[in-house]
Amino acid sequence: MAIIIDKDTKTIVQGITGKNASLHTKFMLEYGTKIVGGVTPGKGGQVVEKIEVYDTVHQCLEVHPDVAVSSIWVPPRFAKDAILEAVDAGIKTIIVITECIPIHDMLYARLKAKEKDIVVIGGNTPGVISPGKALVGMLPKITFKPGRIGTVARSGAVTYYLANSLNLAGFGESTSVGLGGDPILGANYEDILRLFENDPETDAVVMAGEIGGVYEELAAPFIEHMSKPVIAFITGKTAPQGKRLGHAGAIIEGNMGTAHSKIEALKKHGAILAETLSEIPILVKKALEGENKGKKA
Amino acid sequence: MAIIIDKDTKTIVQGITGKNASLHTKFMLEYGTKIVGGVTPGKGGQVVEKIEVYDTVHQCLEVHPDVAVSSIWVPPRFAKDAILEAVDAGIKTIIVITECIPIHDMLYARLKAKEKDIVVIGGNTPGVISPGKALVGMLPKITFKPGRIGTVARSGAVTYYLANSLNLAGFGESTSVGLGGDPILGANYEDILRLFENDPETDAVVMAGEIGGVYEELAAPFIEHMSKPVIAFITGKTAPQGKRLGHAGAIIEGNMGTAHSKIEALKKHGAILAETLSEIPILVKKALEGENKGKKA
Amino acid sequence: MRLYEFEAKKLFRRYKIPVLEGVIIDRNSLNELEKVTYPVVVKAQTFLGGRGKAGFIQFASDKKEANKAICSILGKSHGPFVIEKVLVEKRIDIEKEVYIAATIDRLEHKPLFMLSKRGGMEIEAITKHDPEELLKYYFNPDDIMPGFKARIMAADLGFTGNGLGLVAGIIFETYRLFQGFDCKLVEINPLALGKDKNIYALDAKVDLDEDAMFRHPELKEMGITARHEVGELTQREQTAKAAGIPYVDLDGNIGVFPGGAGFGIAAIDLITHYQGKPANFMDSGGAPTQEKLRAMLGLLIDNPKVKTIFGARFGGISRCDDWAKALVQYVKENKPKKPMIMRMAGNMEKQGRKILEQAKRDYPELFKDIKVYAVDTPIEDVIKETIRIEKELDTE
Amino acid sequence: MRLYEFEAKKLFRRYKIPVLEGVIIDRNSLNELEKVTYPVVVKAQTFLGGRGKAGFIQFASDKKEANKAICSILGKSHGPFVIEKVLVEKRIDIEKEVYIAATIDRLEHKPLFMLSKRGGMEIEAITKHDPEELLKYYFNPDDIMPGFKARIMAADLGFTGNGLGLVAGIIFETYRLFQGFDCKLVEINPLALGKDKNIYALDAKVDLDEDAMFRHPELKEMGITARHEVGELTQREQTAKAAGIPYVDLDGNIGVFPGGAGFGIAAIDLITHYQGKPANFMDSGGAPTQEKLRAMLGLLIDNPKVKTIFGARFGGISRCDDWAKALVQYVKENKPKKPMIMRMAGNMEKQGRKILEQAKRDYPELFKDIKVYAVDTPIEDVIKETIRIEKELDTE
Repeated sequence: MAIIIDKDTKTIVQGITGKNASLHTKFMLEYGTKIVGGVTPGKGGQVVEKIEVYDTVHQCLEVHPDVAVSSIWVPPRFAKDAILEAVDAGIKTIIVITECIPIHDMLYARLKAKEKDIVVIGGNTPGVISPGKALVGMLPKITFKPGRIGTVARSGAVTYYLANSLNLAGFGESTSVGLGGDPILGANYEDILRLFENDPETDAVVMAGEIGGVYEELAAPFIEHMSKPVIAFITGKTAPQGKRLGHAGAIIEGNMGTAHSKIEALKKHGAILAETLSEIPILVKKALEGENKGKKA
Repeated sequence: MAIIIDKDTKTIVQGITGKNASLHTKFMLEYGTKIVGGVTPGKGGQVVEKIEVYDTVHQCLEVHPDVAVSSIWVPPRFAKDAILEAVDAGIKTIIVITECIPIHDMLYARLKAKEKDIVVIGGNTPGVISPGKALVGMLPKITFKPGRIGTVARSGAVTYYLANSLNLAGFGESTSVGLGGDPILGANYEDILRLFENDPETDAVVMAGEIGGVYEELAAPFIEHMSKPVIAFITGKTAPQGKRLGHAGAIIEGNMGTAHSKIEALKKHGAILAETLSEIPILVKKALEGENKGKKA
Repeated sequence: MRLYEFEAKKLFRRYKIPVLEGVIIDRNSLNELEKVTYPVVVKAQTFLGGRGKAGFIQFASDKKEANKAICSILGKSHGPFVIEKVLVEKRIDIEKEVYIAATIDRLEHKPLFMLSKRGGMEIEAITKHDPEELLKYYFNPDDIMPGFKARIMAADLGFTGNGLGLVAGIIFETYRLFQGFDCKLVEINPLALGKDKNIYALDAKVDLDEDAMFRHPELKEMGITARHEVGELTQREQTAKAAGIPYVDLDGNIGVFPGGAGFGIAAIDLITHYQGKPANFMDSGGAPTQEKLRAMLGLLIDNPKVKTIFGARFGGISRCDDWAKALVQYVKENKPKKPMIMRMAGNMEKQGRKILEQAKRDYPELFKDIKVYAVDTPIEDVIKETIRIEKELDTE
Repeated sequence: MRLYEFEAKKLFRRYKIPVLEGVIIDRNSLNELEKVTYPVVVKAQTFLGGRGKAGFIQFASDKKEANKAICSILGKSHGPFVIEKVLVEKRIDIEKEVYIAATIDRLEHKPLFMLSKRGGMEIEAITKHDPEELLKYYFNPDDIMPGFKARIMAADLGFTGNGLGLVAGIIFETYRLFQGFDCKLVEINPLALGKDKNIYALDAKVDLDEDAMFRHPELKEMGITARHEVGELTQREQTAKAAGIPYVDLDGNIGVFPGGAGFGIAAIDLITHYQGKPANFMDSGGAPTQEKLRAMLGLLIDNPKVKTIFGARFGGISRCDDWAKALVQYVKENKPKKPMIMRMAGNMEKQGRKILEQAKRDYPELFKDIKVYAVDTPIEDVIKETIRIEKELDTE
């Protein structure tokens, strides 16, 4: 069982009749993802790529009660409501492709999901792939190969390059997770690291972070408690640092948010830092050989 | 230990600087009620009847952390906020004297209280008295005498006449509770019947109800499970029945709300019905002598 | 506070709940008929349901018919109400009628949205015989209705395609209106799908929370003001209303001067029980002013049907001394001739009794037929005494 | 989206958060000074803090002084910003200054209200040395702030009597503004108690959520529109902004034509790591149009500093075929002379590669310096190749 999605995981597509959503529904189906229904209000009864469209998530679940994952592709102004609909329907994992979701909307939606122990990934995530098994989102399948390395990153393209770099060196991925690029995210690094730590099909984890936000720093302490090696790659070292408006940000976040602060926090708690993409598979190899970590499976 | 308030129960008065509140603070203190503080925003530092006034409930509770009861005397538009303030401060019983609280306000405030297992009595309650021990509200002390009969009613004056009728026949009250006259109430008959049932100082309960609302009908089934006799007095038998607007009311409440429906429901579940006030003590006496109910204490 | 259909529809327009074009017409504005396009529906404006069955909803296909319909309705009585206004609306062809309502479930203490796939006249049958056909959706107080819930409801009503979004929007806005104006009820029956594929709220029932009116000054701007909802008022009831006193004329001869509404109701029951005939219901409200108390007494003294007066004051938030002062002042000024049998007990009783005793000493003649018992006389003895005196007067 | 103080204060007025009278003055509106009553404070309008220390807040007791102050501020640079406007406000005598702010705690994922009893200039010292002096109050998203919480906060700030209600009201309204306009930050520092016993928001910092602007058309009505916040723009940055492309000029000579922002940042790091010099940062956004892609290329080709171009497209939501079409179209139309070293992989790659191969066959001359590697070439080899070519050109 891969984390989050596996070959038998039943999924639905909210906003399936949109241009991107219908194209990627095709790709996902081709990859083998078990899409059982789509939802677009007012378009119930239509068919997209042979998949039945419903007016509401609830109607879809009446026919397919065992849906475990929904992906959300609706325009940003409808994202909050679409997430709440999936939460209300009790779908246990919600993967939010939609980008630029208003911050207050996302804070509310993620809280409602947390209250019901529902995992929300994104917004603005490229998606999640368990290579050779299933793909939810718009990750390009060509980049990913089955294997035993878990990856987690915020940026879509960086997710692809991570996997690409691993693949070129002969590794493959157990699951690759895009956390998403929006300022407020559902799941964060720690949530995904925890899943990989407990996943018998994962030997090591590569995490990529970037300047801005606090998610990398927040996850760092958990790495100490992991039995598996974590190789980290942080970008934005050469980017100019923006200035904060007012004092509130500094009060809450202190010195977090720079590439430097992230690298320091990760190093301090035992992550192995990579300088370049090509260095990543080298460090993974070393970690798996040199140390006795991650040999459980 | 009397129910709700006893001689050592520490209470506060929200809205203490108002005309009615300050007068009745005097009466309550004279009766022996342990009032330890008052609250009126912006009037912190003043003194009413030798009682210190605070700006917020929280400030008062910093000085008197063991407050168990608050009574609310603020104008109706501030009642919701005052109740929420007491709830937030964790006061376990809130007695709402204020009348004409907007329905939506009260629905919200009572839900927030319920979530924290806080008892709200009222709004528009005359208060609660455990004769000879303590009085919270504006019940006239002369009407009540210590004894072993619990009373519960919606209307203030009916509460007084119940007790008066009992007293003239030689009975007294363990506690008399006014549920309040507002359309939405915090505690209802069942809540109070339950307290009396578990109260070793109460032998029998007199409940008075009136036309309108559904609280009497809702409480009726509980009476079956009580070991103590319940004597009920329902008014409004001769009042003309109003007509409902629309169908929603009939759908939800069916035929509840008339004096007849209340009397039928109460009879059905074992309450003893009194026709007049003077009949009440006669029926109480009979019930206590004739049956072996309520002899626990 | 119940609204007339045309008033409720003003609120609907504010929330973009679609209603038909229409004009409101009374005796003085029959010329408004010039503005309408036929066919039309002529609807009596009244607070009661069952207008259709009573003949108060009529169709007209031209001006002549409309005029006839209006004249056959205006001035008629519907229950206790005299119909003063009709609403004349465009008539449309209907494909489907459903029922929606937002209200408060007092059993659950929660806001509730209700739907029925069968609306219009059928709702009555459903209420009585198939209540399980009604769909219920509970909300937590203060929770906003999520958009998806509105869509679920629209789907549950059987709408699809374009209609799904339209009806979901109406459900959403109906709930916003319900919350935004502190409503006890917003009922749309029927909500109709026209043959033109548009959706219309054909009727509108709104009941506002009187106690929340302070929050909605905009109602006044919209011409919606407080009203008496129980039918035509007697002269005395109008006087009472102007003085802010809840008062209802009954058929008897014993004037009832009670404290709050709760004992007001009990007193009528008890007087009836002891074979007396109460002349009125009245409510002093909490802590009435002396002015109000005097006005209350005036209503009874000035009523020629009233022979004796039964009074009761149990001072809680109301004070006995205020009550006594008002009584004395009234008697001094108006020198009433009717016997008053009363009882006074409770807060500030001692002070009140002093005032009464002083007055009895100063004006023995004025107070000779006024008895004010104390807490040790059962209230029912006072009632029986009142009835006895009334019967004596009756046989004189 | 950060607002200027004078814009933020427009929002404050909307929520009745008290601010001082003032006028906004630029080079063309010095005559506005006629409207003010002295003494005044002259404040540069800029997006950065630390205005006081930088001399951009000046006092003036008459028109002459005010003129002098304004002239000494307008046109000056504050960090990357050129000061174009000043706000001239009445000066008041201050008894006490506090700090209040509503913001989002991204660690806790919750809205947060913060207070400090010591406001104004002292807040910096508190932030650094006594952060425990800051009081924090968390809220659940979408929860309205209860009135009593606002009063607790006002009391915690040390206000009593009349001031308690005033400050509680300001806290309440600040939070309403924070929620109502989708703010990331509303900071008032200082919130001042004047010697006149009134309370004033002397400064105003508001940061809006760009992604929620669709909900707030009223901002435009208030004259508040989108702006670039990172300082004065270069000519090219202005062109990019007009085309909706996030773009920053850097100091190097390798043009970077990446996909999204995430890899854009990584690319700059990697070029720097391999001793190359990136000429820019750029972000295509998700699923860019062909038009946008061509505009992106144009920004690099037209930049004389750029010698070679590094490009990367990993098709996710963006499609390789769209990317290839845009590239071919641009090259055909503009016949660029600069070498382009690129890599294309991902969704619709096969289709994209076909388009490129066809173009190479049709226009071999135009495409001779354009290499587009595939997924089997590590991206860093493409970067290294770009740097190698750039170095060759450099030494020619």
